[in-house]
Amino acid sequence: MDFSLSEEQQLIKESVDKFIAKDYVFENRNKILETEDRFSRDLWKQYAELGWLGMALPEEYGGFGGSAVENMLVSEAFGSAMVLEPYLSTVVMAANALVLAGGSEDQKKELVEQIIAGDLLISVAYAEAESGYNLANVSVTANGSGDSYSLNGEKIVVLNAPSADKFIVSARTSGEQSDQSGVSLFLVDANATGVELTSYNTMDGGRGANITFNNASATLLGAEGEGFEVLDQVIDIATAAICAQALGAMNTAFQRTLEYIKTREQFGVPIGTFQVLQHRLVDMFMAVEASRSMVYMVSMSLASDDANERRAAVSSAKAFMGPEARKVAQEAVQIHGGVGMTEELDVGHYFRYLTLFCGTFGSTDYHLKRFAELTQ
Amino acid sequence: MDFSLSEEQQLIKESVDKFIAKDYVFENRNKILETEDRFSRDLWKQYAELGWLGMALPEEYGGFGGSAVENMLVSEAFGSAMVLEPYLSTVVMAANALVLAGGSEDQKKELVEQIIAGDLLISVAYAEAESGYNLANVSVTANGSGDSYSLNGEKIVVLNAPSADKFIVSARTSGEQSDQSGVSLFLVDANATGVELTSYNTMDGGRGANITFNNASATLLGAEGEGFEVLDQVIDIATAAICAQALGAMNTAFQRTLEYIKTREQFGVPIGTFQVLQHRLVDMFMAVEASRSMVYMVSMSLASDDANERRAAVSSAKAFMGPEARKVAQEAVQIHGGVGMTEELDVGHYFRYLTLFCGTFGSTDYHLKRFAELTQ
Amino acid sequence: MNIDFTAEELQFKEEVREWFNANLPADLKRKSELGIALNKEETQTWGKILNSNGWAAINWPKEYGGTGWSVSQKHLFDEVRVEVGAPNIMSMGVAMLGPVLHAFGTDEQKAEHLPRILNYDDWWCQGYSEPGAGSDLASLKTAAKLEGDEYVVNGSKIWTTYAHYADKMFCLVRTSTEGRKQEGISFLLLDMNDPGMTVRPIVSIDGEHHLNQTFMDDVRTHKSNLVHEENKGWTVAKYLLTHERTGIAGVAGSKAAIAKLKALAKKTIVDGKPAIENEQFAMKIAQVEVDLKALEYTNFRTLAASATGGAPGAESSLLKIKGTQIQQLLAELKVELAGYLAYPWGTLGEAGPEDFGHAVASYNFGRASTIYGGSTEVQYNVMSKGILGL
Amino acid sequence: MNIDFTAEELQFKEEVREWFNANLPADLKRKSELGIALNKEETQTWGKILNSNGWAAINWPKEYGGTGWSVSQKHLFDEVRVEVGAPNIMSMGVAMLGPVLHAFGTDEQKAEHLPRILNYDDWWCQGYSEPGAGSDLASLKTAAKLEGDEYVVNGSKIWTTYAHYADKMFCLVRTSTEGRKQEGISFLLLDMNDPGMTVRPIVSIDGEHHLNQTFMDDVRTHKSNLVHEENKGWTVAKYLLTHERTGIAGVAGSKAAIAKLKALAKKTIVDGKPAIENEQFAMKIAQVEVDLKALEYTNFRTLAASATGGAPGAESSLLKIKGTQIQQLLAELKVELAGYLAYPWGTLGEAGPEDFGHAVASYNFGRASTIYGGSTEVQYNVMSKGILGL
Repeated sequence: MDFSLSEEQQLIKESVDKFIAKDYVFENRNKILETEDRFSRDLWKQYAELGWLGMALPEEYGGFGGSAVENMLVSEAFGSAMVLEPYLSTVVMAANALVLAGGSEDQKKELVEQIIAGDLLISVAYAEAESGYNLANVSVTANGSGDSYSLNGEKIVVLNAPSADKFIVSARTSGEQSDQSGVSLFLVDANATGVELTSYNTMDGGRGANITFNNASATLLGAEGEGFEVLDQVIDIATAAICAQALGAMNTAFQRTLEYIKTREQFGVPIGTFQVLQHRLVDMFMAVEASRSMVYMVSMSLASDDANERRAAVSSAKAFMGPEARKVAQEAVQIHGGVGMTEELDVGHYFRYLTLFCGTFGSTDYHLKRFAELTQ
Repeated sequence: MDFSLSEEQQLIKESVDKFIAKDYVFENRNKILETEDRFSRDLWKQYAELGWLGMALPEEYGGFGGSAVENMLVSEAFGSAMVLEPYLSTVVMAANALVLAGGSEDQKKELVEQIIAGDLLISVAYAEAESGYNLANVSVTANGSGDSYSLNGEKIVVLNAPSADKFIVSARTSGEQSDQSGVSLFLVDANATGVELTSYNTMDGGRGANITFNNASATLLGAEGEGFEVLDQVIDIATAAICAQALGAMNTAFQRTLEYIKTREQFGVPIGTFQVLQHRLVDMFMAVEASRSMVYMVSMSLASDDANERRAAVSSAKAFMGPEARKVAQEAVQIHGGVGMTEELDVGHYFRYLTLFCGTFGSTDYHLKRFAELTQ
Repeated sequence: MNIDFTAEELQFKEEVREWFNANLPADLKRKSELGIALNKEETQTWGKILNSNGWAAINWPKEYGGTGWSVSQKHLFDEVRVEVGAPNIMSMGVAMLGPVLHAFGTDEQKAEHLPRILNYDDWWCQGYSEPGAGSDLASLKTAAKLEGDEYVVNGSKIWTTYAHYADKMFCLVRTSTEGRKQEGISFLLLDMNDPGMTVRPIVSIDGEHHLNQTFMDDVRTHKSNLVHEENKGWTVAKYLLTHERTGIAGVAGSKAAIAKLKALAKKTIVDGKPAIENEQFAMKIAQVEVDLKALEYTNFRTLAASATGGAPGAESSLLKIKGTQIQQLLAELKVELAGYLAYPWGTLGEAGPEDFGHAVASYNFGRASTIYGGSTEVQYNVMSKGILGL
Repeated sequence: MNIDFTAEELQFKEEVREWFNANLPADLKRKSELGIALNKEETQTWGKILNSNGWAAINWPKEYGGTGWSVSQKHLFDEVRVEVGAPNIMSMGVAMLGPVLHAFGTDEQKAEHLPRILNYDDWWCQGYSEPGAGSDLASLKTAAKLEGDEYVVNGSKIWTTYAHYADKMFCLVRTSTEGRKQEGISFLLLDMNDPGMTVRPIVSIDGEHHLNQTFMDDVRTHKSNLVHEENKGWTVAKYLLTHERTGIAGVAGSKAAIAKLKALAKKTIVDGKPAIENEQFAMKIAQVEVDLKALEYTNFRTLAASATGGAPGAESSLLKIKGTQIQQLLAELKVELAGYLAYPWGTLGEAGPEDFGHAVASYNFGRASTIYGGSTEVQYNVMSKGILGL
């Protein structure tokens, strides 16, 4: 049991934290929001050059072989400033999907190397209109064999899809709609015939799309029908990452609120002198600290060989943090009062960011139930 | 929609409230607790003479034909002082069971008249070790026909059983263990052969027993196999009554706590000057007021001809009040601190009384689910 | 005690329902049901339709064009209104200025303003809050100085809802700095077209423009636009707080929202079955429904008491606290039901079922309900002092 | 960062488990698992068994007869202890007086008391609280006046746990009324057999006798029983608060309680099926389990920090707040599971399964955990000031 960071990890943390504090201030983020991509390709290139994109990816794929802890450090810092670049979509999700899927090493290696270099953006398309959070509930179909498959159906809310060069798509090659076996993963070019995007802005400032596949040409990733375990692990890794992001966002929202009540005066005194607000700030603080504990726990647990142990750890973290994140978000707005309700202050943006966290990769109830089933 | 009391009801309320305030103070109650019965037969006689026992029973059975509202007024007052006499068991439950069950009018009339006169105590035995709160889950069996049945099996936690002259017992005459049809109600003499009590004190100061029936001789009440609807309605009426009792107890616990924080000093000031405690007292106040609304609602709804409407009203009240009662009970102890933890102060007794309320006639979850099923 | 409505009341309810069904435009109904605020033109259209039937201001006394309805009638009207999906248009003129003028206005003020309020000819906004004042309303700084027959107003108001729609503003201004801060406040009527009035939009966290900051720079208004006496504006403002607020608990709206949520949970398929069959979700809905029932009957009790002369006073704090809590919970449950469809922003119905198109925006903007009109924290303080004597 | 224990640590854990299994008397195990406090004789029996193995005081330094274990070892010991159902005997001597004497005691005091504490020869009780003082500990009034070589003590202490078992009492007394109220307090050792000492039992809401009020009426004690300097008792009392309190979060106990609750919910049939199959109930257990995991890792983090020199300080408030919250919730769930078997009172196992025989009493007495040792409210104040700077 060891909670200390290695020297390398400490350095990474310092460099990411410093970048965020200096270059990713709220005003700069607002400028990025006005661009069409709603993220900065320049910054993306910079992250690649700093080595952040490959940090937690295996060395044999061109990464630096770090663990989930490195990923946690970057994610927490990115969450603390609501970083817009597609780190979660492309690095945490797509690159890990490529690494974990069996299949052609050369193809995968090339793609992962391009991702690490900042030259390739891939989004993972897994959610469907009626799937809920069950990754095995897949109605998009794939027909074909060998090098030639074609996809039909619709995926919803694919994050960063409008900027992606490729998609990794879960599709059914056999079995019933909710069977775990028979789910396969495919690589699809964004500009392939039969791929159509309905794009939109997302509440957290990003971009997303629903994607329909109409006989779209696709390449199988890994073994046919065995995509579920890979996808499940990828989403678990991604869930741990958004827990770290949420921790960063919660902490910023908490700190802003603490500063606010120390300076804001009403009835002639700083509102931080009101005992009720003091205790509520203590609650926010405890929510952040307990969430930090869960983020450490889940990051360390991702390495487990036992898939059920990993699942239980991930679900416990997400189930715990959902209500805590919502509480911190709601309290930050409430305690800020009117100004907390405006676009002008960052607090409202953290509120939206944390609201989305609650429903991503499984709601609180979904994960609580998954945890209960795994631990009963 | 009318929330006012009739003139008669107002008089009843005043007389019961006055009696409670004057004669049922905590010290007097403690003396009653030291007797073997743990209730006062003298006071019981007095209630009968004041007409309180027959107040809400039909005139054709010797009652005064009042509604559930009269029952509510008495129950709230009784709850406010945790009255020990078996009003709930004998009047609310047993007398209503006799009235509502079909069958021989003469027999029923005689028994109800004796109850109203304060000369007969009956307890209803319905819960079983594995029944949970499902009144149809009955494993006690009754064999026989006409005037001659014999009971076998065990009932648990029959309140006031050690002092009862008779029992009304739910038993299965046909069907599977959880079938609603096939449940019948029986009248059994407390001293009949084959009736054995394991008696104990109960947490709220009363007495109770588990009862085993070993070929115990029993008289059928109403039609064979049709006891469920009667029992269901009786328990609904009783649930409304304990909601009113709990309201009385909650209100007293709240008032005690309010008085306490106004007078108790710490750090040189009354603790009622601490904003956190002020807001918590507001929460307790709101819990009491909202519960009062539910008690009014459910008391008025008992008259409904639609059994499902009645059930939904009862379940909504009980589901709502469980958590509110627990909150008020826990807060009263917490805010009183050390003295709240002692037998010496009444607050701890209200805590225990309200703790039992939560699990009587159905837990919060049980009633919430029943409500949801009835209203979806 | 009796839980039922009389036959006459039920007959009244039926008539209201029929009128709504005959007169409610379909496009307004749709917007209302999706929780989208009407724009200015839509609001005025609907207001005039209501006014044509004498229903523009159900809470006003009959002599001023109100309905003179009983508490039960108002309750039933509100219930039908939400049941049929009619918009709840928030007219500051009807809700706030009207009662003030009834109590404090001169005959000229009444004659000039009341008919135009009723017919939605004038859009009024409320100039109370100021930057930095928050819940401490009385610390306001906007100053009005009498020069000849005119007040000259300088300062700034914030959170002025729909100031960009407004023709006029009623506001609290400081006319004296002597005595307690509550003592030098006056209640003044301004014209938004007056020279020196400017409006800066404030976008809320639902991404929409409801709120504004309003700047007054040497704005001149005739002294006849003073309501009540100079330096007695605080009395006017406080009057409104203790004035009957039938709707503060929002019971009818929340009942309708629960019904819609249940219907939506029945038709929304989540992983192979309707969401309502998810026990955890169903129990959460049931819990809110039960909480709402408690609020509904508390509201009845308060209305019954006020009908027999008791002023609601601090009890209305309870109604606001619990009412807004329930509204916020319901909005939260709808977002939970939306799942990933919480992501698409400002794309009504393009990315998924129309029902979810505005769910998150409503949830976000709904956070304001526990902040404005006396924050939840202030309501607790009010009850602690006013009811518990702490 | 690494979540695993080392092989040596796991080996240690196995050895502890083996020792417990070989040395824990069955009757004590049963009482412990039902949540029933041991009586005096049982406590001393078990304490002497632990002491025979050098485990009477795992937190004491090795030089005074402690174990010298690492934080991980202490954690694992505690985990095994609850896993095997060994009682957690609360010795005020071991937990409170020992650390005080280590830091402030004279050589004579250490030699006289420490071995007898370790071997459970002396039962110590704590005389801190006084009637009317509550969380405001420093307002204590019990006075000690030096007359010759003896202090003469007059006053009363309350909530003295097991004073009726105790041989001795360490207490805070007022030796001066000058200066701030914290400044005139001294830390004194008394003998319960001293003339003038009387004990009044206080029955708690679990129906049992744990607590007492103790009266001191001209009780005389030699001045050598003063610990630290006169009027410096507050320093001694505060030292204990910031002293490492491994067990304050109660993680091991709550983990065991969850395991037992799950097992019980599996074997308890409610309306035709095991209670664990009731989704609402299963989710409540899962929620507590998840909350406890967060607490467990927060506790680890605090221990890790304190092992590398950081004092837990105000963070221990967090551990106490959350730890007691979870304990109370678990007790509450057990009562819920008991259903009607919450009624029988003091009838262990006569009215139903033995598991439920003490459930409600435990729940009731467990309410004290958020009151004593610094109430939850006080912990919030401590964090607000000490961590947030408010």
